[in-house]
Amino acid sequence: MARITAGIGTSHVPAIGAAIDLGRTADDYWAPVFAGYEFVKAWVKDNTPDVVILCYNDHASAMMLDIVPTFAIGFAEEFEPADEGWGPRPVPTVIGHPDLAGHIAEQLVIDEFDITIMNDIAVDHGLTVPLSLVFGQPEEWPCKVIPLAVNVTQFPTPSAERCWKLGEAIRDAVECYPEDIEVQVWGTGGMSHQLQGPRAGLIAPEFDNAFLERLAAGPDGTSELRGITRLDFLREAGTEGIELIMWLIMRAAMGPNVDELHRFYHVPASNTAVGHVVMKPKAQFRHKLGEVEARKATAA
Amino acid sequence: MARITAGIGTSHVPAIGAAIDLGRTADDYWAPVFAGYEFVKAWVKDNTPDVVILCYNDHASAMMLDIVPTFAIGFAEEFEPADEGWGPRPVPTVIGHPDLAGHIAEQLVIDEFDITIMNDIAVDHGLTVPLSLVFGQPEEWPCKVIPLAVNVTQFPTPSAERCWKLGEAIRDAVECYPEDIEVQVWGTGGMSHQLQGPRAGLIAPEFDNAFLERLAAGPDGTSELRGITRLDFLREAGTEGIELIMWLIMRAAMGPNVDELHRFYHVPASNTAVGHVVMKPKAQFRHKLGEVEARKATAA
Amino acid sequence: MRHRLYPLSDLEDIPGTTVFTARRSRQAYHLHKFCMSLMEAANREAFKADERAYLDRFRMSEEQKQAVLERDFPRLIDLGGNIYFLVKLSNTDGWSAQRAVSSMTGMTPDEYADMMSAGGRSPEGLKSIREQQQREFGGEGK
Amino acid sequence: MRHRLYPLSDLEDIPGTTVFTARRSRQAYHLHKFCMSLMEAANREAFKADERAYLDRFRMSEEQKQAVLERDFPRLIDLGGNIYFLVKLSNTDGWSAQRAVSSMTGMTPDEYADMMSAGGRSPEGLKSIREQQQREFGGEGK
Ligand SMILES: [Fe+3]
Ligand SMILES: [Fe+3]
Repeated sequence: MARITAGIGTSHVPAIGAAIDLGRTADDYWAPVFAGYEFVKAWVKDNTPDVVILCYNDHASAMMLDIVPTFAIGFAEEFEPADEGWGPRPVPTVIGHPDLAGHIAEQLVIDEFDITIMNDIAVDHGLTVPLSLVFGQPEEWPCKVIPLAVNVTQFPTPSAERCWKLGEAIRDAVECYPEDIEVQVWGTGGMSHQLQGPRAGLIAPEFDNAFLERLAAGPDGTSELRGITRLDFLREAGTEGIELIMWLIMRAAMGPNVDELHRFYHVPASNTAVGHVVMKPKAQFRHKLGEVEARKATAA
Repeated sequence: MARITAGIGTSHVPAIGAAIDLGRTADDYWAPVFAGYEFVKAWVKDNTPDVVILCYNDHASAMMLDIVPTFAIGFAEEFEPADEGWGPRPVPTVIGHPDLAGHIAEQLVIDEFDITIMNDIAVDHGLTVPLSLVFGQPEEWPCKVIPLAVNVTQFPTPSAERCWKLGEAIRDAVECYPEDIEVQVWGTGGMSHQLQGPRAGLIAPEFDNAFLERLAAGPDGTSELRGITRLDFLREAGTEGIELIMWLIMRAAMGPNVDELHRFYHVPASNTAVGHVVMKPKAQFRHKLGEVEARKATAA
Repeated sequence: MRHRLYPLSDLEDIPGTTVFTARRSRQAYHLHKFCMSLMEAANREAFKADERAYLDRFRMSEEQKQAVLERDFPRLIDLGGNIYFLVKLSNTDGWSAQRAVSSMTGMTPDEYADMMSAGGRSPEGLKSIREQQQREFGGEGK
Repeated sequence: MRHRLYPLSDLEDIPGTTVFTARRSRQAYHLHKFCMSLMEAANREAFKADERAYLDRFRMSEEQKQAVLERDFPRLIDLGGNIYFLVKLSNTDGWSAQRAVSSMTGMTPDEYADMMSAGGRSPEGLKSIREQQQREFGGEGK
């Protein structure tokens, strides 16, 4: 059976991608950002999964105009990097895993998520910058990637609680996939930032660090995160800080408790506070049946 | 406040559209089909709503290839008839109601439906044939239409129960729209038919008539409909008979009890059994608060 | 994970019926891209002018192309196709949906039309492959 | 209908902040269609060659066109625009995202860059228009 072996959370600032692509990672401005990713780059060498389920948001590159899905899963064999107005990033084509993606989509619909399947999407910096941060600049990405795009822009976006439940359902779906493969779930975007209006440039280190702290905690900490409203995110962490809901999908997919292997926080990269975590599901005797029953009861 | 004033269920067989467009409604083959719609054509003259929320499925005309949404709501100002391979049907452009559509989309996401918004879709026979059956051949359609497209084709399709809950949520959403307008909800597709393989031509009058009977009943009857699985629909009513789940959205939007004004059943039209109902929410003292609380409890 | 109401493999248990799953949809993606291209009059003309050359614009399998050229709908369903896409092809040919559908049944269009006018095909005995087999083997499995 | 955790109108209570609602998205649909067209190199060339003529291909309002010509990002946000679309324009101009964003703050690009390097803009006092007004009027509202 497939297993979820780790979770990664990271910002996906486009300027970070540009710094990598233009060879500026050692610049004074950028060196402290990239220092925070040395751990994961070394760690992932021994922990390369077969597939990454990469939760990100499309930034009006492939969706948001004619089609605005709440949750969309990428079901193609390959995904080309998007041209966001300066030409596509010089990174490898992203190779999908249609079989697992189809399985997950099926399980999610059975679990009453109204998923949209995308058979043809270009993937923008929200997806490719995290890959670059973790895997560097290889000829080919070392694993398959299933894009899972979340609407964080057009209101109303899905709630923190809905994203949490989606993460739980993804875990259940992966764990009943018959092949013996290792799967990581990544949550990207954030941390606090606002890219519009007179309040642009907002950075909220207190909010961000409390978020990271609770993310690493057990159910007490995470239940507080699930209660953050859309309005809270906007007020406290900026209009684009709400991207952090994607970290909750990742976190929920880890199960109730985690071991945090790495945490990093830095201000700024361009307009944004940068956050990054690596975590593993805590080894535990999972009272699996009881847990599933409990969740079933709330699913009506 | 807006009000849901009536519901219409009807098959949307493409050959019925062709019979109308080619002036063949009086042919021996077609006359008995159109006789079943005389009631609604007269009734609607005094009961034209401001807006129809028209639940249908796209037949690989605007969706299903690159994008497969479970539930998609049309958010454009206008929707052109699709060219399904023989040129577009000669019917008026469908005029949307973006304001109400946006309101409904917002309410549905808050109610944990993962809706996809479509800003640009061509509408196929699934949507235009019901309009022709009810309104005839006017220069312009006499009301606005919000397309609500449901995936009934690529497995897994949403369950009957999920469609029921969607209908309830649509009712709640309409009832808190601040403008004083009349809204009808239509559910289209079905009844029993199968368009593929050696079993094609399947017609199940027993299943169909039991469905119609329970649809007109109160919660006892409708709860049986909510329990029909995807597998049941396919086995009993054919691969395309599952389109009947869209009637459940309409029915749920009526509230617990209805007055059935008209019922019609006929075999065949082309490959399909034709069904048609007109119903109104039953006048009642709605224990509104209690009802909302009860539903909230199950929504976790 | 919610309780499953039936094993997913039961979807394969319906006689003469192919369920259009995510996997089949992937298998037929380029075939279906061809079908949807026929929603434009100019493409229909190009297809009619030289079917083979038009098909070669798409990344379909050779088998899928052959089945299109032969209008072999049962084969197209086998190769992942779904009827809602495939009728774009039969519509382009000016076929009625009834004729396209009848071509999968082993009946002539007239025989099929007569069956439909007489009330269609009854589902009795056509609901389950397992049940059919049990009947065939004299119900020993009881 | 589920319990509402706050009145939707509270979304308008955040200082200097415009929430991108379904209604705004509709208002800016054709503006955004223009923005997304800049994701192709050939369109960027055509736009640069004759901005006005290129804009006239789109069903945008005259105000939206003027604001594009003037690169007036605050106005574009007012007219329904969302930054994720609008950066397609600033990217076409070769602007960094930081420069595009800073243009909405009333600061020069350098002032804004310095603020960010010093830790960014604190949210304190910028969370609620109502609170700001209460403070301004001496907290009599207590
Ligand atoms: Fe982002
Ligand atoms: Fe249909």
